Amino acid sequence: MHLDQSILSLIVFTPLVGAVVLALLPDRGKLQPAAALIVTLLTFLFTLHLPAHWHSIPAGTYNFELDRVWIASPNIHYHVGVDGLSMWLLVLSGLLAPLGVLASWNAIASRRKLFYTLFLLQQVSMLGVFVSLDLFLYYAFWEMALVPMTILIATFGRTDNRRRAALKYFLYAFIPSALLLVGMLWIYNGTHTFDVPTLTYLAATHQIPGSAQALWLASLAFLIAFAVKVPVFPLHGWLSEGIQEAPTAAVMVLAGKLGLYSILRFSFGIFPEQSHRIAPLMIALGAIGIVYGALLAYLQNDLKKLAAYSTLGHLSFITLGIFTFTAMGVDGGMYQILNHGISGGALFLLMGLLYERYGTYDMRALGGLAKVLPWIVTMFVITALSNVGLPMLNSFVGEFLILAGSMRTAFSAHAVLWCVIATTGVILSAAYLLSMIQRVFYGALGTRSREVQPIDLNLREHVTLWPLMILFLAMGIGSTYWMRSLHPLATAYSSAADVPPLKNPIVHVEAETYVPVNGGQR
Amino acid sequence: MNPNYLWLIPVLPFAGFLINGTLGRKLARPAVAGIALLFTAIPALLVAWLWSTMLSTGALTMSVTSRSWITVPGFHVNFAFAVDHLTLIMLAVVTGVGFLIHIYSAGYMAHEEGYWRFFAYLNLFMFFMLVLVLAANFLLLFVGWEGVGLASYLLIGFYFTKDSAANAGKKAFVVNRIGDFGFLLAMFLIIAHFGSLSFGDVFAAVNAHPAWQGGFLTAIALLLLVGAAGKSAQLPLYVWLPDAMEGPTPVSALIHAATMVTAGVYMVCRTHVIFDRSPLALSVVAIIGAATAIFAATIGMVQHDIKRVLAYSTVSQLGYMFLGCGVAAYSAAVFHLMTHAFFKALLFLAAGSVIHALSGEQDMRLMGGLKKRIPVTYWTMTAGVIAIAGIPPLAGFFSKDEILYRTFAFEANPMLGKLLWAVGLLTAGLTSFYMFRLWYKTFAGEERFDEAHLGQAHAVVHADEHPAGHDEGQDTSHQGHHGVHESPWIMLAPLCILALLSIIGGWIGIPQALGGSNHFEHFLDPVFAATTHAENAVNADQVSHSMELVLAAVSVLVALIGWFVARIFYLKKPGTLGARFGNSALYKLVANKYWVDEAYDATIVQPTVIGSRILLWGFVENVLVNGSGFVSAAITRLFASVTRKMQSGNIRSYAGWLAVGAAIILIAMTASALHIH
Amino acid sequence: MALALFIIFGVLCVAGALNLLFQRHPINSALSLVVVMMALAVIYWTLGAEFLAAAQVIVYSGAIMVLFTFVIMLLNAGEEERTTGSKAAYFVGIPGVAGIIALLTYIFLHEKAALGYARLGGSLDTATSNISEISRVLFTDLLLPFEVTSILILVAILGAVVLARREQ
Amino acid sequence: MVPIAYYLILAAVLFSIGIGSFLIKRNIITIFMSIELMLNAVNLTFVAFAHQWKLIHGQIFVFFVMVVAAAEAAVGLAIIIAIFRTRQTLNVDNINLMKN
Repeated sequence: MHLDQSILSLIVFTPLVGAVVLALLPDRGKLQPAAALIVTLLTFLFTLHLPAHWHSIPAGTYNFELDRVWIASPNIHYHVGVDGLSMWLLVLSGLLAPLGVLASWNAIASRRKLFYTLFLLQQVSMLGVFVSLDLFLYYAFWEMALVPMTILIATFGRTDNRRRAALKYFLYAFIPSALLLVGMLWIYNGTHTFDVPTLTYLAATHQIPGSAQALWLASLAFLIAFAVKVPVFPLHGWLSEGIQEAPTAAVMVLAGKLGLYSILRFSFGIFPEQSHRIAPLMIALGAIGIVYGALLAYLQNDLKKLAAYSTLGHLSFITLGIFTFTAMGVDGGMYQILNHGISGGALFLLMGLLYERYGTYDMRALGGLAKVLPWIVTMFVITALSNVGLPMLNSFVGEFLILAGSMRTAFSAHAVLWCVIATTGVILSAAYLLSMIQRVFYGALGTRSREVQPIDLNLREHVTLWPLMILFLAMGIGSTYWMRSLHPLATAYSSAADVPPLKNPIVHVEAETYVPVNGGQR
Repeated sequence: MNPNYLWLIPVLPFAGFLINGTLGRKLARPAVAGIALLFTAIPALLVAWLWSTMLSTGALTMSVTSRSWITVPGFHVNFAFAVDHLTLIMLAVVTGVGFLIHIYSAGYMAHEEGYWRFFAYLNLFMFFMLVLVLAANFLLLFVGWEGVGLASYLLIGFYFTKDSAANAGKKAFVVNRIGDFGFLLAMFLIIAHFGSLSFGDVFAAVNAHPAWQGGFLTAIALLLLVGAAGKSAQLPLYVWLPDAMEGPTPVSALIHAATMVTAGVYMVCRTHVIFDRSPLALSVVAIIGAATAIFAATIGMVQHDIKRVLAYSTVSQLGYMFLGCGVAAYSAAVFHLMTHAFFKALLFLAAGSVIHALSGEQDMRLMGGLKKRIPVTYWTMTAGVIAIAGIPPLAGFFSKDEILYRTFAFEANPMLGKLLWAVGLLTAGLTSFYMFRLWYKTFAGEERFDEAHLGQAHAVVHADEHPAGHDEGQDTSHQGHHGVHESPWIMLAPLCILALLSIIGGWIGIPQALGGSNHFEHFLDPVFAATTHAENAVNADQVSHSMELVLAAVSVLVALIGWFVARIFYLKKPGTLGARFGNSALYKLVANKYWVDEAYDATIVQPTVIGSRILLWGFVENVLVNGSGFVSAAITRLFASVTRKMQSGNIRSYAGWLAVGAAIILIAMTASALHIH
Repeated sequence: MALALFIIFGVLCVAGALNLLFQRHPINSALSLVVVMMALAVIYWTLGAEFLAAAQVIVYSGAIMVLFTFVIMLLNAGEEERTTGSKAAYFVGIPGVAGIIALLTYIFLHEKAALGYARLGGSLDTATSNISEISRVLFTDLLLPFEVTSILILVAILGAVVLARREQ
Repeated sequence: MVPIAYYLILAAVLFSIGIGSFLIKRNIITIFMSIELMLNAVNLTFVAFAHQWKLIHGQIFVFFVMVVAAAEAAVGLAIIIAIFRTRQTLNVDNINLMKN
């Protein structure tokens, strides 16, 4: 079999083999993290094959496809393949995994075997979700993602509240998943296929049997399951506690990617009209979520809680963007998924570093660290700026496109209002992130920061953080490199909707050359 | 000059930032300063080359476009720079003044901890500021716009161990973000209406449709104005600038006087095509400008901190520039922008020199009589004070007078024009008053400082500014730093150059009425042609040169009155004014800056915070969001309490249930099968 | 003739099974199970499954039941104690069982004609013998599963050893 | 000529007696035997249907069931021994590890 066909399976199952190997290796010294690092790096290496051998493809088709019958009846296939979005999500997950292992190097001091085995299993399921083109296969990975994460939170949580947080996470994710399963089976009952490209085609040509009411309910079943996983305001009840408890490596992949990807691939793909129908609500929830997340983040004294609400705010941006169904909004939203992965990931990594040193996330006990930890503060400020959406850094491109798209969307009667509300997010996010920087790093030394001998970044931590810092800048300046493979999907979703023509057709001038008015008449 | 060299102008300071930012900690101080200066000097030379190229070839524009920055289907933004005459002036101001201030900083900051950090930030600022002025589209302009805000944040918070500095930095960034909010919305509207962010595309589209008046263009213009007001510290967003004085003085000179804060003016001028179509927006610009000018001037009159006086003066002068923009006298506004850059940078640097001489003392009540002690600083500052007061033939007179004259002659709305002119004139008098007040209190009269204990009141600051151990072999003039001392020449040289510029800088814009030929305005004609030609044609007919002369005489008179009042109260009879008005309500109102900060805090910040704490956190988050979780958990538990009885743990009971289940399924299947038959 | 064989051995089966149910000593139950299995072997034979009939005797009666007997004797299992077990087993399970049996009987009798009849002796309408047919399929088409079962048995043996080993 | 249905009814009866025995018996070994009984009942249906459809695969399935049953018996009896060793009883009502 040619490598291009087997590469996706290789990517997904390398961590699985790794997990088995780790389970067999003894839990001695740094053997487990070292082995996990090798496995995750290998996986990352494999994911890099994808952009290197990428072929430009139209929407609805996939690269690196492999389709084998898995179970003949019911008609379930092992069908994997990636388009631009899932390719970059694979690369992103591939990148975050070794960083997560490095971040856990010392942070996880006991039961390493359990931790890294679960971590790799989590990785398998996440990668599996991104490559699956068969609903059933997808669902298997989707549900599988739940278990290792729940155990990770329940076992390696920070406080005594970890069981409760894990249970909450599990219930929040699991119950809507049951709805998803019902929806899936209903679809299968009508179409006798789980194949996503086929279903997308059927949906686009209105061939999915069922009454409008039934399709609407099925689309809701899908959307609710995904929206909880994102999470979309107000379904974020699990997020705060989950983020507080989960160890750094797990929290980096806890929210966002899976749910948003699923909305884009399945909700939009299989239920285009129903998604358009619910778009006004989702746009409103997105805009409200942005402001809500930012305001609550401002109130927090605990770094992790702050990060949790900040995450809610950032994910709401993406929700807003993709539900505008404009090329700008969807493109920006997809790009922002990647950006949030690295910006949010970096923020959690840095908070984890502080916790390793100071044993607290309480900002009231920290303070004045800038003087003693110059490298950490530099990284923290850069990361905060990336999260704030400073131009030239990654998040700006995504947020700008999302907001610009939200102004133009045809799917909300009050698009301008929601756009204005969402844009206040840029003020509020600056307010809470800079307050955080100030409280942790500036001013006089806090109670806790006085007690502990300051240790700046060591080599391992430098290695962990620098790739992200470089990506901030690279993704801020060279966004076209990433976005060109996202365009087909964005075009597909936006052209499906009726985008109004420009209100004022532009007079074409030679692009980007600034010609002064009446120039030359001196 | 090859247009591709334009890239070098901003990129070089960025390289300086990267080098100093990553390696600076390990480099010697001269090396750090050398790198920073080198990477500022080369762009300055490049700008000079650019000037000579464009003047010699007569080219009106030069532009360069790189690959795409953001592309989505149906919309794209490139990295593109464009230079026209407006940009040339801005470039000259930014690189020239910027370079001088870099030199000054090398001396001023010599003893500071974090020397490398300071220069890295300064270079970063240069990078963003140059991107801002070179940008050929709104988005790249916004990059510079946000970037200078960032640099400003970092530099204001340079002494981050001081809470006040950290707060000021945060305040500056957040208030700027409010402005950016408007700017962003303006860009979204532009995208929605024009589908492009390129200046060329947008302005051409506007010019091609003379029918577009007001309407969405007003909305765009007003939103842009929000952005400009944030950046240029206009009402109601001026509050961050006075606090920004927490930063080192060179920063105040460069960022908060000469360059960054004028970005709003530059932006309004750059987008004048849009503003021209909206008389309403223009009037708002003018009103805000005039209001800010007089508002800040009144506060400036009663401040005691030398840098704060200058800060309010900056806000006030920026108000003048907005006033100029608002009456469509863009070239006058840019003219004032340039002269203001010279004399305000000079004033700040001189103030820095004074502060340096007094080892960190900023309170004017503890100064006085410094004329003899620091003569170079005294003379250069004098030039600056006269320039800002608007007394000919120094630079400030010409530019300010031009704005006032054009306001008076404002064609579109003569009543408003006259009113704003009166306000502007009053402000001119106030400006003259508070600047001479500053001058007298600092340099004249008796010495009110305690030379033996200089700097002790600022021990905290000093711990940061002057780290223990002067064993680094600095130049000798710093050794006697406990007495009043003149600054080293590395600081005085920029002062002298700027003083010279403050004196002669206005001569390039002498209006025809005064026998000049107004080179400056003609130089900018290609940029503002559409507006100024029309206006000029009308003005030339309606307002004669004699009228212009009369107005100039009036404004000089007002400035002189301001001077004499200050002379009476601060030189001849010091203390009398304070004795009479010190306890009046009006004085308290002004001295407390009209309680604007407190009002904002009480009406916006606190309600938001308290509202979110009670309503969002207390109710929505913990009752609705988490509550729904509890409710569903309770329901689950209810069902569970029933079903758990079946989980007896007895294998045989499980088997029993299994059998029942199987039987039920079998029966159901059979029933349906038989039913079908 | 065939019907007679079926009735004799069918009754033997049911009787053995009921005996298993009613005997209270496990060894008696085990022996009655042997009876059931032997009878079943004959019934297999009547259905033309000669190989399975032999395997039934060898594997079940010969191996598995011997193992059971050994364990019973090893553990010295006595008579069943009378304990009150699960009520659910009696009050829910027994009616369930009765339901299943009644239902299945009804269905099978209902579909009697459709199910057809068994002919004694050669059954599969093939020239080859039953054993060679089984071996052909087993060693060609189903070779892999067949080999996998050997691994299964190996694992089972290892598992049994591990489980039954006395804790150190 | 015996109707296949009779074989199936015999299998159903045996299976039900197996279930009943599973439910009633308390000795864990007897319970295990009733499982074997049920397996045999299922085997009988396989063979009967194999005869009806004239397909050898039913018989082969039985063969595999036997293999599995043998393995199961080995492991199951080992488990019984292990349980007896720790609990000193064979009565399932006294073995309630599953109830906390």
